[in-house]
Amino acid sequence: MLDLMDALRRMMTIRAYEETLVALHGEGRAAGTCTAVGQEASAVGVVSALTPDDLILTNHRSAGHLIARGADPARLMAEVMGKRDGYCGGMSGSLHISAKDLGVVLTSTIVGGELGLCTGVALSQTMLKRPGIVTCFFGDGAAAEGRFHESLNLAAVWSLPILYVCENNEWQAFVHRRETMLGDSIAGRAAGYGIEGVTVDGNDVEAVHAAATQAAERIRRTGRPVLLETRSYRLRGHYEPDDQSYVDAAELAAWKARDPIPLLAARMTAAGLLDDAALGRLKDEVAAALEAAVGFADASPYPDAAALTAHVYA
Amino acid sequence: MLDLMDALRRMMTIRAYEETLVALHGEGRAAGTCTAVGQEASAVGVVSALTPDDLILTNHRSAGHLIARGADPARLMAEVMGKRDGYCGGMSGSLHISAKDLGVVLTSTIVGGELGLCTGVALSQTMLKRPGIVTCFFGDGAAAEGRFHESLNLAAVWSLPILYVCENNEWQAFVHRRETMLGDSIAGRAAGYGIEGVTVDGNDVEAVHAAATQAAERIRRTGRPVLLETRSYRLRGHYEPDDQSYVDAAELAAWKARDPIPLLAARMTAAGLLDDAALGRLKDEVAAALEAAVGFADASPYPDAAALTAHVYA
Amino acid sequence: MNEITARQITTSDAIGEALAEEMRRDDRVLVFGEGVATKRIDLLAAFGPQRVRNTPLAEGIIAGTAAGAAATGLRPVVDLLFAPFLCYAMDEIVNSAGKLRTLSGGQFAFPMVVLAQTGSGWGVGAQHNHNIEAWFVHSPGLKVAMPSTPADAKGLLKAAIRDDNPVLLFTDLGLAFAPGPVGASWDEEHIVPLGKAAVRREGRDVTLISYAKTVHTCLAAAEDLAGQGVSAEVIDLRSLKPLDEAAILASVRRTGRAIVVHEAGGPCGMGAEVAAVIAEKAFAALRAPVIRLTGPDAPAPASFPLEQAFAPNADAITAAALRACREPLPA
Amino acid sequence: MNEITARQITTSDAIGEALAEEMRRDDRVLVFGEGVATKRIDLLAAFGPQRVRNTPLAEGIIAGTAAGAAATGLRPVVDLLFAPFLCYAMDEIVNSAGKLRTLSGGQFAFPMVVLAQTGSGWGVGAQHNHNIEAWFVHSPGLKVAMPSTPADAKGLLKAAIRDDNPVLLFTDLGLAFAPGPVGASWDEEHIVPLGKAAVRREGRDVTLISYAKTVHTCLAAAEDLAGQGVSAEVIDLRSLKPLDEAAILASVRRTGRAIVVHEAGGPCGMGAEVAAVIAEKAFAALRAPVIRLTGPDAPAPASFPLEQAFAPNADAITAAALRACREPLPA
Ligand SMILES: Cc1ncc(C[n+]2csc(CCOP(=O)(O)OP(=O)(O)O)c2C)c(N)n1
Ligand SMILES: Cc1ncc(C[n+]2csc(CCOP(=O)(O)OP(=O)(O)O)c2C)c(N)n1
Ligand SMILES: [Mg+2]
Ligand SMILES: [Mg+2]
Repeated sequence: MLDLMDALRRMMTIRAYEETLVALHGEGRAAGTCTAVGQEASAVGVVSALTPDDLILTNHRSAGHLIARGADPARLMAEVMGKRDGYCGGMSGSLHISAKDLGVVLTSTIVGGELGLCTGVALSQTMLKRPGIVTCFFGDGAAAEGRFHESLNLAAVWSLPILYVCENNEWQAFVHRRETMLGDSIAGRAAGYGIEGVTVDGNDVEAVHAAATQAAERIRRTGRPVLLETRSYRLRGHYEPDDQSYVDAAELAAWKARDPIPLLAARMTAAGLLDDAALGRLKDEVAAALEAAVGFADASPYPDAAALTAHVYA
Repeated sequence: MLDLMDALRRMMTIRAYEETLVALHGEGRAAGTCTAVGQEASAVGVVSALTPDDLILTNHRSAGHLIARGADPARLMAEVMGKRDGYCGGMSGSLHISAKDLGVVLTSTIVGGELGLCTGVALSQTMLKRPGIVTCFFGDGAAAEGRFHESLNLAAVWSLPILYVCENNEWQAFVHRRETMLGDSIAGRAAGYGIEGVTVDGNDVEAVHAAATQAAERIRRTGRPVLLETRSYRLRGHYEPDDQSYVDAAELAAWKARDPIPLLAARMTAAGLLDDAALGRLKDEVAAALEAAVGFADASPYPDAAALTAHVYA
Repeated sequence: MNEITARQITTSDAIGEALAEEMRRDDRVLVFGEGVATKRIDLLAAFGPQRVRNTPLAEGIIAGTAAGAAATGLRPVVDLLFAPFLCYAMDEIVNSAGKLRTLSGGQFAFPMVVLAQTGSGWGVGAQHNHNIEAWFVHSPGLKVAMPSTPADAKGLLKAAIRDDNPVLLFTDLGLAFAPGPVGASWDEEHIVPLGKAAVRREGRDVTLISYAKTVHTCLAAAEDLAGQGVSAEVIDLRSLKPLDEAAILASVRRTGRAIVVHEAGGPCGMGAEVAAVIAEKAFAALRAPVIRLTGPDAPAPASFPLEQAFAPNADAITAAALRACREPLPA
Repeated sequence: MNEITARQITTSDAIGEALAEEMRRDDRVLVFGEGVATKRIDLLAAFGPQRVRNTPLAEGIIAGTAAGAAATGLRPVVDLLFAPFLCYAMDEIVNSAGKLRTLSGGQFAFPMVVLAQTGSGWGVGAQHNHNIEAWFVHSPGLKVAMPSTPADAKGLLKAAIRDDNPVLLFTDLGLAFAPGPVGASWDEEHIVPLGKAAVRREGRDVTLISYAKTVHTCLAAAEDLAGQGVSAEVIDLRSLKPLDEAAILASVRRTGRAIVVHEAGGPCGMGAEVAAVIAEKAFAALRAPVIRLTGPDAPAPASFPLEQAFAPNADAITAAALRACREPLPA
């Protein structure tokens, strides 16, 4: 069962974290980043369905996955600013943040990179007899790269325990998904590899959690991969700044009306699990945490020049 | 309607050509080549369904496609021997034979190469308002490369007139197709791209011709791609020499029993279109043509050293 | 071209102008890539959705489609965005466009252009910023250029589009939005031929050889050096393949000293090639070791101060030039 | 190792032995690729289908799977067959295995080996034969080796498997089935460290520097030269990255003359790197231009006589060495 209050807190934290980064960027205090505003339910719904043993691969749009997994916004922000206290010691910046301690491994900003790497991670899990499945987050655009095909086919024929999560947010940078494929289903391609494909409303955190839980359970039981497609929408631009001049206003408005955070809050209120006072307190807690995070990141030093070549070879 | 006598002659010519190369290789007179013995019906059935305006892309196992299209075995053999009178002036050898005059273009021996190039050829056909569709021959192994996915998806969304012909011969060099995918259908993957997929008995030249004719007609009408899978079997090794020690004897025997050439000859005999005398004459004609081809290839000079760098830049 | 009265435009605009002019001149020219039709909306308006296309997110098939189209009558330009993404398109660029002409005995030509950005300046890190131009210089059948000014970006792209061979045009992220003088936009004949270097500053004592961003660093160093009584010549290669060996050798034979500078890593980089050409063909004129100053052989960092420290700076170039002038050197 | 009593085995066998020995030593070592389990049936029998695997025909995911597995506890060896096929795996090798350690601040290591064959000798043409080792030397975080003997192939592969970094081991098609002396097969400690060159022949007047097939061509030329009174030293680099600069410089500082020879194309090739190192760090000792002899900057031909003419031959090396000895040269 999904802890709704916890889910709401995480979703609000993700939102606040990304909006804080946008603000910092506006002030010239942080580099531009790729936000997943509007997609928080997908990240929290999937990650909340995983166990601590499970591993996660993500991509350039990773903040939701990391925070849902318990990443500290302060260390994330420090990383985005290229500071020494970031999860990668400032060597990643915003685009390829791995946090091995949290089980978030091999983050690549090459679209499709995560798909090419997750099979090897899953192979290690099976051959080294480790518990834990592998979750690979990627976008609808990544599903057009050849690696999608190669990865799903290998995972199917080698029977690798991978939960493929295609976060279909209708956009691939500045290109609408409709321009890149016929039809609307990416999950539908799973059948071609002899594996199961599932589609879920990516803005309904409970629905995502349920679908991911079921898929993960099936993967643990069968050792076989599953492709889960979460349908959602990128409410902000590809990266900051982006005026979204190329976005259809009506489509954007329709999706804004289905913003997953108010959706969950309203549902909890209706169920008597939340009232304005509690929501207010939550907002304040989150805001305070983010303020602290900014302070931490600002205070963190930059890596020294030796870091340039410190990690090239093991 | 397929001219059965012409089809039989072409299939026998392909077989004789490849067996002649095998013999020459045995005598150390030609380099090892990839033969398509047992797959002649697929090549002749498809190519006989095309018009002179149509273009063809093929791969390392190309002799059938080339001879079906009317290539001169003598010039092919000269090319395999690296001689100046070959279709590529001896610069290809056996693995990447293009014959632009015949509409066989951009042959690549990189498995998947043909899939990556055919979309551009089809784009030229449409944008330059040329008649003629593009046929792209590739193997079951190539269907595992990412380019398969990228190519079919782009052809679907850009509506490119491509007849994709997957010649599924159950082998990918030294790996059986079963080791490389779940299930048995490559054509089944077409649905994932929103295009039509068709499977046909690749050892029945009439069935292949009918399926290819229907597919080509549909492509000309709709401008949309079709994926045709011809099911057949590689009766010889991956290349010469290859003792096939890794091949299941029963499986090989079963397919040998369905050798497309005797199959067609028997059908024609039953229909009163062929008798032993006629078959004998055909054999003699083909044998004579091949003997002449060997003489031609042997007599052809090697390119001179200047050819090394003559065509690097246009 | 009169630099005083010339318009000031950015490299990004210069590329747009080159595309527009060449597409107007030749119907066979088309451009496609991930977001090209969204970002170059002016081109879309002018030439329509057939000739200005967005694509699915798949670099391999983008490059392959370009190669296939080029060999059969079109003259495609593809934007692969950032240089590291070319890793997904190497087969199409190297094995197909670079080799199938020779393998077919000359039956096909590949008049296509691949655009990509790279270099420090945006803090995007090593998967967006990796100067791999040397890979393509090492590959047969390709041409490679990397401009240091908007005018050269425009002129080289126009030359590349008119060339019958596959050309890779890399532009420097750090220079993308720096304005520079460019001739009248209707000047369709503003062509910078592939294979011709430019002497950016004349000098007698030492030759500084570079391309892209670090040309400007060399010019700054040359200024410092002038103040210290050393006259430095600065050569901007512009084309990496074909390489203007004549320009390099003519200068080094006069100065007797050469320093090669670039942001790309050292091993088997462009600096190695230039140094080797000099060591073989201008040896008798050399009065000092040929010095290479390159980016570290390490993935490019995202962190601001590290990225600033990545490419060779003017002080390092000045110091190297002064060392070279303290001839003869001990082994 | 006593070359007289040593076993004679081929490079292909030597690789099989190295794999078997290292798989026996370390459970984490596994090998996969297109046909590996079919062709290395002895390994399959000894180590089973989990550790010896055939794969679907997809180089990208093969290399990516290796990188992902390497970062999480396994030590994979993948056979990508022929060097040009690496064009489908560049992202996984360069952007992932080469960079993700640095990008993650050292959280991951990539103990993996990529095997591939290349070079003239089989008449397979430019899509199977393309010496691209320089691309990987130019890429950060990778190591590269290319042996000239079965003994080095075995020793370098064992060292590569034990190394915690991604190593590309290229073997020369022309040498695949040439037998050579290799120590006892139970000699598990037959390791050839990455980064150490070998002096194949000592000499005073000129240094011939090469790797892979052309090392043997250099030895033949050295023999000719001896007959003409010129004493040539022959250095086999073996490792291209890390490069044994010390060995190169020590020799050239003695002989004062260097000729770099390889089959790969010239521009930005390994010869450029070696020549640049010499021109910068042994300049004072140089008594002649550093000469490069390489394969043509052209796709490798399939036709027998053309392929024979592709790689530099002994006569060309001898002639270049004699030229170098006729010092001092005019510019
Ligand atoms: C191989 C590659 N091509 C292009 C890019 C540039 N790029 C970064 S994100 C992006 C869009 C990705 O779309 P999608 O996969 O749907 O993920 P989303 O950003 O929508 O989450 C693009 C084109 C890249 N990083 N890598
Ligand atoms: C990218 C690439 N990988 C591997 C090879 C080596 N190779 C040549 S043919 C072949 C098998 C191809 O199988 P398939 O696609 O089924 O075609 P078939 O040979 O069966 O006709 C392989 C692995 C290659 N030429 N190119
Ligand atoms: Mg998306
Ligand atoms: Mg096959």
